[in-house]
Amino acid sequence: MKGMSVIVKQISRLMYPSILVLGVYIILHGHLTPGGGFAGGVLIAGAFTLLVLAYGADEVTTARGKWRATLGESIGIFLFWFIAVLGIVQGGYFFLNMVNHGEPLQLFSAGIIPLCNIAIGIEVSAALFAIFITMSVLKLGDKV
Amino acid sequence: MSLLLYFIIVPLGGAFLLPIISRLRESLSDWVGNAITALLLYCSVYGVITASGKTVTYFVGGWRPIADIPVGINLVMDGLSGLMLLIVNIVALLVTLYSVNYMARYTDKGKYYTLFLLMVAGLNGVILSGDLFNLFVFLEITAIASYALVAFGIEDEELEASFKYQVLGGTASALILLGIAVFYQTTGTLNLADASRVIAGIGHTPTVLFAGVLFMAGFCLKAALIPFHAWLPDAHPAAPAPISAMLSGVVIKVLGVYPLCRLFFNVYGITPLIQDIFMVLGVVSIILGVFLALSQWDFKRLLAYHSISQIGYVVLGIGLGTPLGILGGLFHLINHSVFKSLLFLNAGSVVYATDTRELKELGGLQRKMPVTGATSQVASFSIAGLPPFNGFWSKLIIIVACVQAGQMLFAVLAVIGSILTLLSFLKVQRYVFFDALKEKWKNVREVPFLMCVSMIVFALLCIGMGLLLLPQISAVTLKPAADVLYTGLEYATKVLGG
Amino acid sequence: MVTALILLIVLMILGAIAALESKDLLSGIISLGIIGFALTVIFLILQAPDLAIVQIIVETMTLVILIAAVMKTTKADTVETFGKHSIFLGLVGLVFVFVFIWTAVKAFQQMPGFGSMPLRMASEYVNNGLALTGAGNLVAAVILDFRAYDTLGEATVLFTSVVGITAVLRKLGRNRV
Amino acid sequence: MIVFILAVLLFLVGLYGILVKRNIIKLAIGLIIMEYAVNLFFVLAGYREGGTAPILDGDLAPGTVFVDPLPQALVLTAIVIGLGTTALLVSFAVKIYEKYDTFDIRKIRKLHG
Repeated sequence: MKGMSVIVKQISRLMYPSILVLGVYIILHGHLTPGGGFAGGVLIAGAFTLLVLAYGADEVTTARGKWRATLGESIGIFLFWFIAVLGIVQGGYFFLNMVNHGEPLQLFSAGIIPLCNIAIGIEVSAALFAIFITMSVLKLGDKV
Repeated sequence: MSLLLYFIIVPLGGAFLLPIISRLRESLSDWVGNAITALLLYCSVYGVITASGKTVTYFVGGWRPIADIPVGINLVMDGLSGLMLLIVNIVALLVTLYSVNYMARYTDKGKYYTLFLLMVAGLNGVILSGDLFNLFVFLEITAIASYALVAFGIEDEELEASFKYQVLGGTASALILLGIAVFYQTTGTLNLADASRVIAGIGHTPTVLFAGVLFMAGFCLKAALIPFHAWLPDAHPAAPAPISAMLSGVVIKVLGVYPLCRLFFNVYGITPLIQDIFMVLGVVSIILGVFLALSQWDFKRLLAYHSISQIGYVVLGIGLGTPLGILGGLFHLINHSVFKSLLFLNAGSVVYATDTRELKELGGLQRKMPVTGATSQVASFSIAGLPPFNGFWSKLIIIVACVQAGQMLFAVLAVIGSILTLLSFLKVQRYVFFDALKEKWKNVREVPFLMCVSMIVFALLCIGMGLLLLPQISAVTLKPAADVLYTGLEYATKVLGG
Repeated sequence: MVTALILLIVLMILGAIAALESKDLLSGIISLGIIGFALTVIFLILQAPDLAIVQIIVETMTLVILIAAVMKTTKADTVETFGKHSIFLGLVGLVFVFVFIWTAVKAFQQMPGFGSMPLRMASEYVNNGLALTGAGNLVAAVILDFRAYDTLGEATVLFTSVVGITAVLRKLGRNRV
Repeated sequence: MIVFILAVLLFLVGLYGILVKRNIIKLAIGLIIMEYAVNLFFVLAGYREGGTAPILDGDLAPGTVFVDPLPQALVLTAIVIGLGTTALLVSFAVKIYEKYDTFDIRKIRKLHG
């Protein structure tokens, strides 16, 4: 995959952090406003994808990206699983909302819900990035 | 920690970590896969023995019903779930054992075991779920994992079969989901036990029945009953042998027959009309399935058509609605899981040794592959219903139940189906294992040790499972399962109490 | 509001027919986009902002995936052939559609009408959701607390399909012996 | 009631695509349309007369009617599942094209019967 022109590179370098911040914001406020781990995760994946599209990737970076995506995906979903299992240890129920609910309608409230959103955000962003990178490296022989 | 949770947590956790583990060292995935399925088998045996027909309900997240209306998701383990869990996990363990050598021919074993564990987790989730939408979610996990597994060899034929499977499977899922939407709009609840109460209150209104029709179409498509069978004869033969064994052995039953029984016996309440639909679908599948099988010359494709035919017996038995009929149907369900898995593993061994599935090209393998040959004879006699193998007992019970219920025509058709099955398997035995040994199979050798072990255990199960009918053993396995269906609407009280 | 809804759904149906009948795959996919974005607007009208956000993102992803697939391969549709069978099958199909719609009309007449659905399972969520979970967004409260187990399943589905995609798009399926 | 009928009609259009079309991408489009129809049906079922979005932000007038959050949660799950199935289906389609050089399912029929 080749990169794109200098203008595209510059613009995507400027856009990249803001998309990332927006994604993180949506994930962290998932229990208060519309959106959540899934919507934010897709945005973050979009930010990574933008960067790869603009700068291009050789075989080594692609392989590394694939491995990182797999790793991120596994870790994200494992965290979600782990939060669920922690409920059993804490109070005897799978997926028990065991953390203190805190002050309603504040950023740090609602117990495990924001934590779950973060875990889902990691999983989804890595998963979509994995889909992108796997499908983009596919070469259809010489038929393109 | 409740026993029920192990069935979901353990395979899911294993599957989430396997991509990392297998990257470190590929051979570890064999160990992890087998250890997890072994643990699950232990749990299900333990569960069946200790539960002894009681109904255990587990409220996920601690969300107990508020004002008697469930707000969260609950898991339910009763006699029927116990029996299904037992058979799923037996087949899963033996199949992973078989996979150790068989899948060495394919690349990327780590992904294979990941998908396999996800499939098993999905099956267990469907069986344990007490919530309609949750059942759908786990059904999708199993379905997606099996789409990918069917095409695991990524050859032309496998991709094509899997694509067909995906399109029809996706249609089935859409029908089921639309059914859930209509169902929710009418009853206002997704919990099966709660819905059962609501329906008892409002009766079978046209809306409820419309949802029922959608469920019937969707789940029949998943169970591959004729006329919804188009995907099965492609998908099951194309998959790697262990996956064929899982698909034919347990997946079509857990995704198709089990939800049908749950919904129509425990939630809707069985009526003569629904029984008639079950029985007619069953008989048509028996007869047409076996006729289609007779004309096949591809080993695995022939077995796939027999799966349709044998599922027909299960649905016919359950559809009779009498205690004996339900017992026979469920008994045939688990018997079929055992002997059909074994037959697909036999076919896999033949393919492993010779690389062909064409019956006409094979011949005389009995002397070269004694274990495969002997076990396949056991399985063939079982599926054909010869005494004293397990298939004989369950078919006998179903036929007797038909006669008792006054359905003479169905009884006769079931007998005819059984005879045709025998003919078809005599053909298989003759062309594959007997006849003269062909020149090119001079150097064929028996398959590796672990594959033999797996097949021998299955064969022993085929011979021994008649013992399940002994009163003491039946009291903890078959009887509670049949009671769950026969007592029908008492499900709601058993699950939610009061 | 109902009029607006009806118009949008009719637009979706027309878009669906266009997507299926267009001779060029790319324009078919674009028509599919129309349906997806109309659905987003409907979600907004029906007071489902969470869904609108996710739908618009997923719609974009779906279009990107489909367009990428078509650009890598071919845009030409396959030629449909009509034989003697087609007329017969068409008639059977028409009868089926008629019966289906008729059953649906019969069924929906008995159903609670649009906008007046009884709450049973959900009444607790609406009345005490904030007190029970501490989350202001009740949809988040449902997916990550009351029904978090479903969401684990959902995340697993995504995980499964990614593993499936990487498995199917391997270079080599079998070790050559 | 008319909106529900229209949603079912949309579902039938998708089903028509599955049954009649012979192009792999068109089949995928048919499946996606069915999915949309089901999601639409769910959200229509969850709407309540005069309801607002189920998001509390502190200063709501008492007696506010909320729409049902449960169907919305279910549709959220269903959309993600749909994305997963679609991505898998499309990767199959691309792989099949790589092997057979066509999207026509009549031409890729190696399987008999």
